[in-house]
Amino acid sequence: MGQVMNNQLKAILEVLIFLSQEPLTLDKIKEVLGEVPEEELQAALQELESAFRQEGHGIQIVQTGGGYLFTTKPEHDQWVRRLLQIEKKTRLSIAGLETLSVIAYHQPVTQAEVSAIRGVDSTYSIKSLLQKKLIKIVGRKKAPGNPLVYRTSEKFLEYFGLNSLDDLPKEEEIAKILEEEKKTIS
Amino acid sequence: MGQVMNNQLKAILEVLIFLSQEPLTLDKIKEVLGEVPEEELQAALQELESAFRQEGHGIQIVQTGGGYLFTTKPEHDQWVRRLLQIEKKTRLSIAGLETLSVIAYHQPVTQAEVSAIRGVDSTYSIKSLLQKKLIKIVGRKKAPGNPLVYRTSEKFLEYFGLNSLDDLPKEEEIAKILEEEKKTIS
Amino acid sequence: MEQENSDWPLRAEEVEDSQPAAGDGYQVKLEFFEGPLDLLLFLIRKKKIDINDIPMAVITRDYLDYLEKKDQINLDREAEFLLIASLLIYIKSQMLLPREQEALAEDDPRQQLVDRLLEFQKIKVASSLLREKEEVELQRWRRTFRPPLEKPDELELLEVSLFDLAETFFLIMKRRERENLRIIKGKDVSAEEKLKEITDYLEKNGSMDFLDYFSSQDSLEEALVSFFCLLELVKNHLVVAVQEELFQTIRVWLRKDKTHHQLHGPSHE
Repeated sequence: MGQVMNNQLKAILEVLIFLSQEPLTLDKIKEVLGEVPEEELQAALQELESAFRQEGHGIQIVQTGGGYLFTTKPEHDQWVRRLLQIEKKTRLSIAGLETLSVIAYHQPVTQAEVSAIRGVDSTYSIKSLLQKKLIKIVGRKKAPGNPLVYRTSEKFLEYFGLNSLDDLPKEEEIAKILEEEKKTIS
Repeated sequence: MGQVMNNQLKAILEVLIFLSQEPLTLDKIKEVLGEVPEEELQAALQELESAFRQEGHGIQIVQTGGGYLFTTKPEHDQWVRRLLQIEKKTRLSIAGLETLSVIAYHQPVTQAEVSAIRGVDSTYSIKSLLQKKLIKIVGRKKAPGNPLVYRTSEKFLEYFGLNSLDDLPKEEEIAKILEEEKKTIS
Repeated sequence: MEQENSDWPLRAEEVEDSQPAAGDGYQVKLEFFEGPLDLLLFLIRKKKIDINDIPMAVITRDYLDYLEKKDQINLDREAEFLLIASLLIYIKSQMLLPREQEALAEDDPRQQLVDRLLEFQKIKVASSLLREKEEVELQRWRRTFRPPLEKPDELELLEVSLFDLAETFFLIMKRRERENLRIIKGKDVSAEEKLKEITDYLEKNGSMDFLDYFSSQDSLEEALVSFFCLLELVKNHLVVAVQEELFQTIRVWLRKDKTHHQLHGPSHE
């Protein structure tokens, strides 16, 4: 077994483990690679494992659930959580997107109205959009219960690169684009 | 800057890039890490990049779409497809690619302008590129009918492995190819 | 592995090679051209013509020959080919006009066509370069999941665009409409109605900006019908259509010598 071969094998194993959502089993590896001497394979896996165990690496290969898997090392946990927190702030869930779109096109609007249009209770989504500062409370509606009234914020315009709410795509424009799709499908 | 510190920083950067689903921007890195001297950060990123570029690694860090991302190396494509049991990924259609080129080089641009340059109605291509998120609506043109204005997206950069629009093939490169074409024809 | 065919210079040339030409004509299919400019560039290259000095008579004839070879014209797809055909004829006729001032050499009626072809040629090259990059990138794989360390509710977050926002809203509204069982009827467009609409408009306003009108149509079908109504009106000498500046817009005037009656009953010889 030459060094080149060994490097090649390690590289491929790294790729396979990297892309595998489940722990990658030896059986699966053999299925993908075909004929590789067992000994060689084991040696390559071991080298790969120990390489990532070195300092200077934040990720490692672990054997778990009958296979190999890349995970982060526990000592970096705080950084992981900070990253996820930041990503969470700038992203929306599908429910969030739906709620935001209803508020954008129907503002000023109350929680009950949003829920009625979506056909789903939207209390949680509204709360989350408020936290992201994409919407704001602008007062109360003169109606039974005096519900809060919501509008999109300045940050909303910024987020979507709009100068003003007049720039929101119009129904006809979107309809035209969607219409086009229907034609090509049918 | 000690070796320990540097190893520590590299390890954390590896974790962050590894976990990020989108290319991780410098801004986000700084947001997570807080105070780190710019120079030190750049050095660590560079070391990390070149470490994975070595033979024996199947994954690498690429700068694409304005950030850092782990991907597999192209030469292992066949093994990945064996693992995931996927045929070749679909490429853009010629019309889509042409439309995308026009938008990339002429942005910000309207549908009518794209169609004029191509000499072909480009409504359908634009719709399809929007749905693939390779382009985005960025507002409206102050012109009769206030048409929507399009730009290429972050995902466009990622799709072609470009870090920014500056990485698009340059005018001179194109001129050179045309010059060579001319020679082979005549 | 497979032999990668580049899209440049022109796919059509490959087709031509693979199909033995019948007679002197080149058997290329329109489907192989992305559009009229693609075809035009193909013809120019084929004849080894200098793009900066296009012999309009030759290239116009080639182009028209080419379109005529087709058994039938698919209007949905080929309106654009006809549009460029009319442009070629227009430029050719401009060049036949006696020049009042010989000195104005830069007033070449071909100039804008040339500029447009040069720009399009650049786009074609850029496309082929992007294609190469695409090839490489498609062989790079990234993870579409996170390693198992976070709470499940942090998944399925997305980065959204303005289009997503608008599309989402109108899809919600559509869903609502369906729930309310409202029926929306599509519009059928007849050529007669369009013809009347155009001529009525012309009678009232004198002239019209055709591209504006064209793009204000509700559907592609309606727009195409209006385009062919215009061609019909021009053919029957009922209106004059002029492009004041190439690639800008087409302005349409009513011919003053035509009566109302003629307008509303275009002949079908």
